[in-house]
Amino acid sequence: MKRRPSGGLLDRDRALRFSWDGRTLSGFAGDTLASALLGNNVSTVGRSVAQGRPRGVMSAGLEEAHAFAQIGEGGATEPLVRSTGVELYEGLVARSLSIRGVLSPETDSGRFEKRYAHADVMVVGGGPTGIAAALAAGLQGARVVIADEGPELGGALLRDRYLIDGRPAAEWVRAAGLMLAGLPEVRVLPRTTAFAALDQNGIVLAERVSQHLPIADRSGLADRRLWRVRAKQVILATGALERPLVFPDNDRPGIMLASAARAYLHRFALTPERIVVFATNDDAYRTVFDLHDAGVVIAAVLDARDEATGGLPRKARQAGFEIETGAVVTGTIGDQDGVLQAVRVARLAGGGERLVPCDLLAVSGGWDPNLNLHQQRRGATRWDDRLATFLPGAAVPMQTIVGAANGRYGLNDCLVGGREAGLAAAAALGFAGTVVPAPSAGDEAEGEHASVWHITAPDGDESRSFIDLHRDVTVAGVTRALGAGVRHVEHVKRYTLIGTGVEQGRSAKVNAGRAVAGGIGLDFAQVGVSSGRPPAEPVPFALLAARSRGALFEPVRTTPIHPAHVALGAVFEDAGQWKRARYYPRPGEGMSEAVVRECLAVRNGVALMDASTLGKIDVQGPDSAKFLDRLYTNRIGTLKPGRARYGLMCRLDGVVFDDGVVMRLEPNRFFVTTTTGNAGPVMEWMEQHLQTEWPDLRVWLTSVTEQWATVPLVGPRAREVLAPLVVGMDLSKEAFPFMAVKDGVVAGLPARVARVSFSGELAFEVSVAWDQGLALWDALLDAGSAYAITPYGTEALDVLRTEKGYIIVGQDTDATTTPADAGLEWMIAQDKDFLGKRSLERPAMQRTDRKGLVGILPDDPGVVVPEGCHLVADPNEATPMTILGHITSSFVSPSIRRSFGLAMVTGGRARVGQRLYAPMMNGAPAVTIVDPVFYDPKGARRDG
Amino acid sequence: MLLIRCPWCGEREETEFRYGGQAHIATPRSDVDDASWARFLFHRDNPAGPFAERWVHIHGCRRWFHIVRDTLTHDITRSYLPSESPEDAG
Amino acid sequence: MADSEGMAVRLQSLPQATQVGFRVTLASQMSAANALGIPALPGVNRFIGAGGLLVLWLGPDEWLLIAPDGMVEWESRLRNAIGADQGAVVDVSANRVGFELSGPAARDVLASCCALDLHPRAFGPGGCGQTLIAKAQVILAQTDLETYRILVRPSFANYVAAWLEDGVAGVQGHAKADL
Amino acid sequence: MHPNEHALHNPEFLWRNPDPKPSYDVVIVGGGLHGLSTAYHLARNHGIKRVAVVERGWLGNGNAVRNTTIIRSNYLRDESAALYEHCLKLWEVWTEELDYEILFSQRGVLTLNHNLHEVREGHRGMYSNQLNGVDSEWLDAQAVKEFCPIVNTSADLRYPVAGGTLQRRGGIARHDAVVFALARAADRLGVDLIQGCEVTGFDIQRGRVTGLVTTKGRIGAGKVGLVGAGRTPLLARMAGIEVPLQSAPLQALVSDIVEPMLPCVVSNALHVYVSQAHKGELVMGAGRDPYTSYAQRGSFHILEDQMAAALQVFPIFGRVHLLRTWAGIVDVTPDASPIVGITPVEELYLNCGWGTGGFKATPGSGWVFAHTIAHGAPHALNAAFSLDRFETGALIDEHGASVAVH
Repeated sequence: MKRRPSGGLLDRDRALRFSWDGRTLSGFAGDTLASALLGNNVSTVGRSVAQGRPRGVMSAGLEEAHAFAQIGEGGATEPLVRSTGVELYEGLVARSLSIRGVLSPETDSGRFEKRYAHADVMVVGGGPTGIAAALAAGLQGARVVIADEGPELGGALLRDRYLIDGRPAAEWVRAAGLMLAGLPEVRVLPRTTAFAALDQNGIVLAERVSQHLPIADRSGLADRRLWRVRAKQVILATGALERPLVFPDNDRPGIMLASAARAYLHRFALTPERIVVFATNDDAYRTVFDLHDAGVVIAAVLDARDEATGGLPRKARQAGFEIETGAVVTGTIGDQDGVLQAVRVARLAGGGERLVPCDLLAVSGGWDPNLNLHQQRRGATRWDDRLATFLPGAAVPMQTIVGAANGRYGLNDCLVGGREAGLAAAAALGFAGTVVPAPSAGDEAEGEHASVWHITAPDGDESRSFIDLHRDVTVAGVTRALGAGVRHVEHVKRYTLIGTGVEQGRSAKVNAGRAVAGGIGLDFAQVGVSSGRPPAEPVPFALLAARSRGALFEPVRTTPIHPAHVALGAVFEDAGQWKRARYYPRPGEGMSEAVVRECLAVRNGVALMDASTLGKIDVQGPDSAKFLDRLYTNRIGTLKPGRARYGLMCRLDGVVFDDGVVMRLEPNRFFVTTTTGNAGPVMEWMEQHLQTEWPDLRVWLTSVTEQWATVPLVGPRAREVLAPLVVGMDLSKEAFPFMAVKDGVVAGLPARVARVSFSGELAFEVSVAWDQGLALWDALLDAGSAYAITPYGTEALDVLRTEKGYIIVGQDTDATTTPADAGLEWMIAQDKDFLGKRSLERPAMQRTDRKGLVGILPDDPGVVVPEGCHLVADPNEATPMTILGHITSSFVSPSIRRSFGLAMVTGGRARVGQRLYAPMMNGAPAVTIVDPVFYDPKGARRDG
Repeated sequence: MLLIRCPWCGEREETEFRYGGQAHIATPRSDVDDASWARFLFHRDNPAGPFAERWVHIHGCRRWFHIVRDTLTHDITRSYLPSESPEDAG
Repeated sequence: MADSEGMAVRLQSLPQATQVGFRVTLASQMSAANALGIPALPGVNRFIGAGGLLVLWLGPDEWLLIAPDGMVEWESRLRNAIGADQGAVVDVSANRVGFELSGPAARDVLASCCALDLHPRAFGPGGCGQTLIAKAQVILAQTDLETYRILVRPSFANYVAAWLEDGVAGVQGHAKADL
Repeated sequence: MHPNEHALHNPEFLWRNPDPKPSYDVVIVGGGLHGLSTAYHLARNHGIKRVAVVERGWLGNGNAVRNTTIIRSNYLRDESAALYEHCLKLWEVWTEELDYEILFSQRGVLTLNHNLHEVREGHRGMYSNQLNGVDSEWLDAQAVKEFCPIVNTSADLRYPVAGGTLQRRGGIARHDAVVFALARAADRLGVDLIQGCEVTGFDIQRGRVTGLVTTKGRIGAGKVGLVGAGRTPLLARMAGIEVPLQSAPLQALVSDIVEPMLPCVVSNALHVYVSQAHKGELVMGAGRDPYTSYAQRGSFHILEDQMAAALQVFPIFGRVHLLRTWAGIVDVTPDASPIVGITPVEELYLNCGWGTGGFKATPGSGWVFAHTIAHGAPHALNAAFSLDRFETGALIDEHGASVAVH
């Protein structure tokens, strides 16, 4: 095509250079990549997927099936972008592409943003219908969002010559745009595509924020922005898409949709020299008028209908155009590059062909309402014979479909329909009363659309008659599928790959359905088309992730003592979202040395750790004890104020859910702890039962996990370290026995001190206000310096508790473990009910061959058998072997100076004394099953 | 992506809530037989159509409540308190 | 902490405050209000500021009192007013930290990470609610036309601040580009 | 391979489209992959000639078209490992047996672990697999990088890759080709594939099923196998059987076509489940929505979270386009393991509850179910997967191994 010296919606003062397959070309501001290529006489923009045939630009918009390019450079390289939607910018780098995109491993600095918005009325589509709707609703005072994929509002009015209220439509668009801009509650979003329709009128938009700007001007700006709109009412003014026709060699560069030819003329000032227009409906006649007026030779006007009696054909005849009704294109001729040179024309009724030379063939197979968003909500469609397309059935609740999207193609219908929809949507929300202008246009009487979609190949070879232009699927391909026995369009799709391209077969769907219907002699209305699913337009992964990258991806939760851990050189582990100190290596130490040192400090001296991540719940109310008795497997109600008890909880199915310490502060007030990972779930579990099962109980819960920072001070010297820091608190074992809890002052800080121990050693667990945690830590470290106080991490804790045979829920237990399996049958109260108790009575829970917790001692005391290893009786058995259990915790114990661990094995403690094997790829170390308490079995050390 | 009306806080995005399964399941006495207990633990209506279910506004007021949601369309027709029955809720 | 003075929006940390959470039955709500010196406890999605105190609705039987730092006596005052059988009172002063986001673009910043409808027709000064900023639960209260208070658990504070700062950067980037 | 090449492999003939006969020895309700596989194995392994599959929609309109096509057998529980390993062994011979290019490609399935707990569980699964005869090996972060260079193994990640377990025999197959292959094979063995035929009721005489009421009339049946995936509870209820299933949306998505670069990678902690199809598109599974639904769409935030997580592991995917998303209805049991076996109604059999993991089970599911129907009793491989386990409490809980159970 050639660029005309003037005209179009181009800024001729801004010439832009861009690169295409390494060649430097130029266009104007206002061009798309597609129009710029056409303006540079690049007619072949890629090769087809399967057959490698040359392909050109066939549309000016969403219908595009050929012109996909890879654009951008470095980390911003984006594969498979539709050239008809890419606005040209200075320095654009683009490459042709037919099959696969190539990704860049470089870092992408593009900023993809997300924004939430709320609207009374969301208008999708900024053509005449959408503008009229947004204006009507906006003038009533409703909060309106209107989005359109183009760089400016106008839609079809930008490509067609219409009059509104007797004036050029562009004037109305401009005036309406100004009015919309003046309404404070209206948000106009150009360059914005609505790509997903969610439940309850959630509409998701993709806005191209800076992609049209030269790279240098994008600094600080988002590349794209994801809008999550919640709308009370949705108006779908999404227009209609023009459909190609199927005939031999219908895929050449130079064959274009009829409306696209007008768009290239009016928006981009591009014209061919000789055009053939091949119509099946009245709208295509606009192409005849407009291109003729632009000086293009109208080589032929073919109309597949037997007669063309609508307003536009009549006008065309009056203007002297020769219209050949009942005439069709039966083939095309290309030059050595495959680019269109001439078309073969014949009468449908039969007779000879003639050749008509031309450099553009404009085709219109009719129009399909763009109903993707409607279909995403599973809105129904119905076949309409008169328009030969699918129209929407009933709209989904709180939505309206208007204008061309509803099969009302006339401009006046669009303006009236849009305005009425806008008023109705506003009125439904209580906005009414303002007088809203009622624009009008004179619609031509429209003739029926032809049902013709396919011109049979004169030579019977249907392998060049393309239905899906992107996927290279032909009539022959569909025929072959039907011959194989497939009937359903979804099977045809899968057999042929129709509709699976980047454009999701948008322009191919209806013709594919008709091919199937024709092939098996069914009514097309019953065959249907495959449904629309999100996204309506492809969107980059990065847009959906938006800002949830890097530091914003997930919270990093730390305790108030975290800076101290960092200063001590701690190695951290992730515990859910928390960072916990795993161990504190000193110079030259690896993990094992550090852990040994930390363990020995606990056993022989004094040590401290940060236990602030434990979940904490304040339980108050007269029924608190009754409530906790129903939750925990063991008895809580008998606990005396000032005392604490280890507690265990089951799920309803009897599986161990969580454990922790329950402290009774006052007769009607408890303080319970949970594991770090279950802080939220336990709180929810408690609230759920209070609210839904036992609303009669007077109990109130407050999550205080981050009200309290907790530091256990542990080891035989702990009492000595703590003593100088407390005021009026007798720390002796008589006055402050094991499992007692007292409120008081530690290091000048209001504190709660509990004598609970997860290591078997003397321990004072000190809790202070969260923001005072670091002060407490420093004070304890300071006070303990004379005793070589040692910070220890979760790894040492794991060794210490394993030495005592204490389980960690989720490590030594899994989703099948009952309290008895975990060796905690003593915690099951027989004289009360609790959540999960009934499940424990089921036959499978009572079997004696269930897995139970045991200790293991490897034969070789220097070998730590890895956690997760499975145990068998016969290491030489062929696979699949008879698995008896697995090792859940496994370490070297500095206290008993050998490797040891815990395991879950069938039969549990009945196997004590047995020798089992842990087969791995490189051997099968033997272990002996023992009682799971390895250290201080009598509990003699807990009082120091 | 549901928009759910919390009976207290009003309409909020689904991400603020947690699903709690079918509503109005009575906990049986603990002396029922294994079959009845299994039904309570594991069997839930799974209708294609209106379904009374529990949600909790976990990131809001933390209250449990019920809604009636059509599992075919995701349309939500009622939102009501646990103390109410699906019939008497407006 | 981004302190973007002079720009369309400003984010700052709030000083420490006494915070007391209380749950109270219908029977004792008037006593609680009396103790606080307000005519009634604030209703759904609202808060009341009076005499240096803020009282925020958190749920149908749950409120949060925010008082100047050090006024720990509010815990026992409220407990006495409510009565042990009619509710619970818990000192949660350390359980949340506060931010203030202010300026003409404050609502835009929140729209980048919070799905709540903050339009004056839907929210506005005196409004409060518990909601999400990105994946973190917060209490959000609008104190005047362009000012929001955000209360968050301390372990989520950095994360929430990062999201808000990122929202500020977005707003400022676009504002600069418009110049 | 060329992106369109496989379309050219499709054979000239797939299946007949017969009208239903008045009666069959066995009628399989549900023409998804498991139904087709069952019918195929009934005819092939057990010589039952008069078999029909009735399908309310079109063949394969179930898990077949809504999954990530990942095939692996590295399940934690012994019962599961045995069943899925049986499946994998069948996959390994199916291309030949079915005489159809189903593009089964053993490119490996890598399961990433991101913290100590996951590493422990990863090891547990690996050792269990090895003893069960399922290939599994441990890759540390460096080896992960070598196996799949586009994985981000930087320590700066919020949840850095600590390592992973690799099942080299795992891989993918082309889902549509499997539907065509099975349907053709069943058709060749005389199975009647009856599409557009919805079951509206059962004839049950004295506790024994004798036929079906369908939209194409009554069909007599000596035995009936229910393989209705997410619709099973509705079907079973017509026969008076309560099945503990919840039907929930499982979302998946496909990207545009990019150069090949990927084996199959799973990250449970991040809910990433990705493979690359033969054409070149990335196929990803997202998390399951928690609520009951038949709407065939899930919640958008699941996709957003999925993408954010995917870009943690694969930053190179940032500008790949999301082309199409969908949500299948998955039937999930309380223990995330299937139910395959007898029911309280005589000669009525049940195969359901594959949840998010059904595609990979296609061969073995049909194999054991056909055995169960033919013998009136389960095979040793599916004996544990009984309906009555929910009453006894003998669950086969796979949650322990896999958070996002696919």
